[in-house]
Amino acid sequence: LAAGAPVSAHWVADRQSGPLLLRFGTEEQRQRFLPRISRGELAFAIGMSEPDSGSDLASIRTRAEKVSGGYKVNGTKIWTSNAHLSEYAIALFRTKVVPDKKHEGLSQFLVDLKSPGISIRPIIDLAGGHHFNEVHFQDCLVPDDMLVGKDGEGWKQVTTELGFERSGPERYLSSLQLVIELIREAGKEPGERAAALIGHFTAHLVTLRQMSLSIATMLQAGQNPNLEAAVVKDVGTTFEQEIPEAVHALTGAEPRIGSGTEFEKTLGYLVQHAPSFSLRGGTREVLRGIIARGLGLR
Amino acid sequence: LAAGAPVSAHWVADRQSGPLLLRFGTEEQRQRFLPRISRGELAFAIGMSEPDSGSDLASIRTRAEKVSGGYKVNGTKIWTSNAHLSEYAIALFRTKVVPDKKHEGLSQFLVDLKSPGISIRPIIDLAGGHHFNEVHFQDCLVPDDMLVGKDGEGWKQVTTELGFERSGPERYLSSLQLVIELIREAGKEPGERAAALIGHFTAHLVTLRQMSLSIATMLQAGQNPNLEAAVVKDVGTTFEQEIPEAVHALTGAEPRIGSGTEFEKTLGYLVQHAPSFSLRGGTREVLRGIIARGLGLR
Amino acid sequence: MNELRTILTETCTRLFTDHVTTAVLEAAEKGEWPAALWQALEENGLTLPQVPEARGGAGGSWNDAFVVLMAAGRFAAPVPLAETMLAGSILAEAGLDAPLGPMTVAPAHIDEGLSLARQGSGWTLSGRATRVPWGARAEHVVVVADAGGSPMIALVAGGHAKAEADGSLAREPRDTLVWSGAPVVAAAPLRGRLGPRPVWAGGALVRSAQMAGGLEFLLAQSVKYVTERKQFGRPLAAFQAIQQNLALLAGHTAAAGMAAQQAFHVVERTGEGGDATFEIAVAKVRTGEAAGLGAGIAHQAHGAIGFTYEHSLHFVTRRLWSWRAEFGAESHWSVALGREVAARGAEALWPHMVSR
Amino acid sequence: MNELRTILTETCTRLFTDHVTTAVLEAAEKGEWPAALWQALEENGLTLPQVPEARGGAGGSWNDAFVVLMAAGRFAAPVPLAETMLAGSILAEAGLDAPLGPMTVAPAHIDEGLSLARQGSGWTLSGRATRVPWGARAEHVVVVADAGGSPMIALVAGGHAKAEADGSLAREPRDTLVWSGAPVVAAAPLRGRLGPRPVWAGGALVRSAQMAGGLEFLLAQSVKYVTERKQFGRPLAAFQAIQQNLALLAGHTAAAGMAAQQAFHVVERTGEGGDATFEIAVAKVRTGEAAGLGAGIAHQAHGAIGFTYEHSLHFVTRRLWSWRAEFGAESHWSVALGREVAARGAEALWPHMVSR
Repeated sequence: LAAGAPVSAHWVADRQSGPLLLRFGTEEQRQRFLPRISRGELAFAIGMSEPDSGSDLASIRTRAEKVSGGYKVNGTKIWTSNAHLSEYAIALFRTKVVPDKKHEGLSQFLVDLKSPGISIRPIIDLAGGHHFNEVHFQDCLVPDDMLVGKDGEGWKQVTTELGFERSGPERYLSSLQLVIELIREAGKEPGERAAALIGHFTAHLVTLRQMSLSIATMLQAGQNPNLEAAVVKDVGTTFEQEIPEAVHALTGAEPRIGSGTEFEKTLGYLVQHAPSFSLRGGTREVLRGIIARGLGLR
Repeated sequence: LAAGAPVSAHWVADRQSGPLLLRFGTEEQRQRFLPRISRGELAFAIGMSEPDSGSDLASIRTRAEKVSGGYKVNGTKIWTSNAHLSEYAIALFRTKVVPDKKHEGLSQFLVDLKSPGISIRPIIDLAGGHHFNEVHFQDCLVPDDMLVGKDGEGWKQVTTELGFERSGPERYLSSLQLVIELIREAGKEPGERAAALIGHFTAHLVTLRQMSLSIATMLQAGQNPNLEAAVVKDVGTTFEQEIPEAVHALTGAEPRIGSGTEFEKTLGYLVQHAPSFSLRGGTREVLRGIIARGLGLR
Repeated sequence: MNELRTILTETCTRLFTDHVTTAVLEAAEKGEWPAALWQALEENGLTLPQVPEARGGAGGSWNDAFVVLMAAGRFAAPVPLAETMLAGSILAEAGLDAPLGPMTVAPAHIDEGLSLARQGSGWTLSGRATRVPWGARAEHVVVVADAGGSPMIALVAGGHAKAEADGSLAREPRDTLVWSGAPVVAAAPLRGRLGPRPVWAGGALVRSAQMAGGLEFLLAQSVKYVTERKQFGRPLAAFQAIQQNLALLAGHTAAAGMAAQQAFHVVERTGEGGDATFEIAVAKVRTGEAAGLGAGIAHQAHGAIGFTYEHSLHFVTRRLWSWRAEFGAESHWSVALGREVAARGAEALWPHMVSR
Repeated sequence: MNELRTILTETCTRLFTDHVTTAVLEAAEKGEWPAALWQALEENGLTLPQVPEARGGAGGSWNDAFVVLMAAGRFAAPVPLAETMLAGSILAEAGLDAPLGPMTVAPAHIDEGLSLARQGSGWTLSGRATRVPWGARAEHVVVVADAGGSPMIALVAGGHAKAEADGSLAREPRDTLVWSGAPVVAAAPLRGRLGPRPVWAGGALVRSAQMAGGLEFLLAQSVKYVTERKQFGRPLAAFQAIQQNLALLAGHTAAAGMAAQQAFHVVERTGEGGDATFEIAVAKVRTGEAAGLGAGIAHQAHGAIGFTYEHSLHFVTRRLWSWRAEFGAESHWSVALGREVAARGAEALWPHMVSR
């Protein structure tokens, strides 16, 4: 995390591709992609959401129809992060329609974004940034060797991915820069009011970091801490979204773009991006639903 | 409101009896009760809830069966405020069972609590106080002239009552004493941290008072501001429940009983009673449900 | 709300519906002046509703001003309507006539100062003011400035200041203006119902109305969205969590509207020498808090779609985030309010509230 | 959590289930000492788990102490278990032996002081300490006291102080003790891993574990209640609003447990001269916040029934409200933590977090 610069927005950062391929990829896929991923040369766009899916990620309508040598893809993905900057995407398509069982018949693919039949349209966010895209597939052929894992097991694979997505440190890092700027602003000998807020933030950050580490430990031990990861994500997102509000309440600083101090600009960046924090990896309602299920309430 | 003393807990304060009788009472009932009510000599216990009803106030099972000269009542009311101190109760009974229409067939009665067939059992609250009771009716005869309004129209009458209940100033007065103690504690020249909190509280209190006044104006104009009253109650209760938490966060004071400063004792009283604030006149979920319906969401 | 006010609301709604389209909002963010919108506002006498007719206004009340500003906030109208109203009032209270055309006020920061110097029978203005709303675009600027130890109100024509362009989160102009002996059109000693700091207090007042209006938009827009949008096979509105959140938003919206309305009401009621600072502080604190929480709820209800530039939600939420910080954020006004309340003493809290 | 710790948790759960019944809790509030509970704790070596065997303890680790205190918090065990553990540790760290029986620590307030005076080869204790947990009931009190400018640890037997009974919100004893030249059993210079203020920091530490346990109870109890209780024709658990609230409670519970566990872990890892104040501050702040919010959510989920004395919820919630205020509330520790972080500088925040 480069100090002094607002962190860049990654809704669905590409921390998934490596673990995914390690876990579900063919030997050939690993050899082809992992070295470039680990050198940081290759990033993947992530294509999960569709225009009408919202939080209901399994309601996927983009079809991948089995044809000779591969799959013929038709449909539209939205919120595809960095598709305009990436060579490949990891995408979830419907390979089989199973009536009333939307979680079945989905499969994961690696997609070469330069393939014929793909068109990419930018989505500009409210702050004027371009991180996301709508990706349209028309009779796009994806070769057989780009299927990841098993045909029809896509949902199971994806929920594992979401586990990673939900526990990662970007859960609390996006707003860390504002806390740092606040400390700088408050100076070495802050008043009681500023000190109390800095202490509050620190207590939460330290605890979130420990919670993330414990999920990582569980993952490394081969466990599948989906519930725990959802808890960490919910706690982290809720905290993160409180940060700009609490900082404003303390300082009354104006959130700025373009001009102003680093503090004001970081506040401006985060105020505008905070609404997106709870969208990455599932909305707050969906996450809390997962937790409630884990508690036995549903 | 006597300054210096914690306000007493009235979940369902008796501000309902007067307006209710004015609106729905017979001429005879008004002449019999209103003078004593207005002189403050007569208070009514309120008997709405039943052991299994919770927030679902209409799920009433206590039966009032029409017999010669009156109604024979059997069943149990719970959370009956001050039944041990009151001469009469206002109670909602089921006079007719209409399958699948729980809101129909309910009627309101005035009940002489010294009637044969009534037994009263105290409910001690978590702070050790006794404000509520379980009232058991066994073949208790309530005379015809104690029916309030029309047989079967009880639910409609009660929701009007709840409108009053939801908009009254006790919505924000219960915690006012703690704000006053906080101001005393902070002194005439408070630090920035205390001043900010006092200002925040003041802004909310002033606004809530205006909102309550506007409901009162609507009521006086003969309107039925049920939705607006639910909004005021929800805003008021949410604010009120935040007060002890915010005061503790600022001062770190220990909530006390029996010993300690007025400030600590008021905090102790309110910390223990705050959970009950959102129960009076409907839980938070129920209130927000009413608001959501008013918004057209359900 | 009486009948006249209902009519005024309807007039505003119609006007803004016609003139504040998404295209107009997007163009304004690129620096284009919505001339048709401004012209319509002036033609309908909506730019100076509460300024006496004798001073160039519409001769209405501050309660009318509240209605117009609520509507302007609801539509995120990209013009200095609030600033013009405020400028006109400050002039009128000081006994000066208000000109036509868009105006603004300065300094917008409590710790900045300007000064007047005598030149012949008139005055010249010098000093630097940052973050002046629509500073470079306004045809006149009304300033509070020091004239040898006495505060005065002065009117200067636009174009006499060196302007550096700057902007708000909502990409509205917030320019730095530097005057060096600029000619003053008219000047008079500071007085009037907005008290000793009319730009600061009046700025907080008008922003509270705009925020209350913005919140009404958020609520209406969120209700509309969740009613239309389906997820997991049913409308979002059917989810209890969504319902509960929007009920909370409705509460903040109602509270913000009440707080702002009351402040305007007391300003109207208060004659010269009166003081509505208490209610203005209440309004700025309460609407500012509601704005922050409300924007969060509205964005949460809208999910990803509300995060796109294409969706119009952000035209309002970005303004709310700016407005709450301008002319004193909650942190400023709550400390001031808390100190005032504390100085009066614990026992005076309730009596004072009831006496207002 | 490793296997040994799972066994320890199970032992504690069994013991507390047997001995901390509603009748025991109610009797304790009336002043009755739960002798059987205390005896069972001592017999199982649970009163001094982390004190070395050579000093009279069970020879386990602070991680074990955490497990025992979590369980005690979960059951609202009405005995000075946390205080005894802390007292034993403070003695052991200073090189003194821990006696059997319930102990407590003093002074419990950071701004109170006690003093030691020489008498022959020994010492006598004088001074006044308020709000001492179980002050009149403890068989020994471990104090930090000033001996002519040097801080010392001293052990005094119960009964040598003039005691005024006082209590907490949970009706646990919080007595005022006044010593006037009371005989000291043993004394040694203050030292050890709990730093220069072992009662204050150690008190915050043990309370954080108790609160984390209390939150676990609230979560389990709330889940149980909403699953069993029906309203509007379906279990409360079926309402999305209830689900969302309990999910939030689960988050606070997990965070509190993690924060407290980490503090004990660092205290264990830290040898003498080390400093776990940073983690203790984090734990007290995080668990205290969670306690306040968690108690609110649990009471909301329980509705009216949770407000009755008959229901056991309040045995835990009243303790949580007291514990968060004792040995420094969030306001105290967050200011201390914030000042420490600020003094280290903005750029050091993350490196410092990662280095711990």
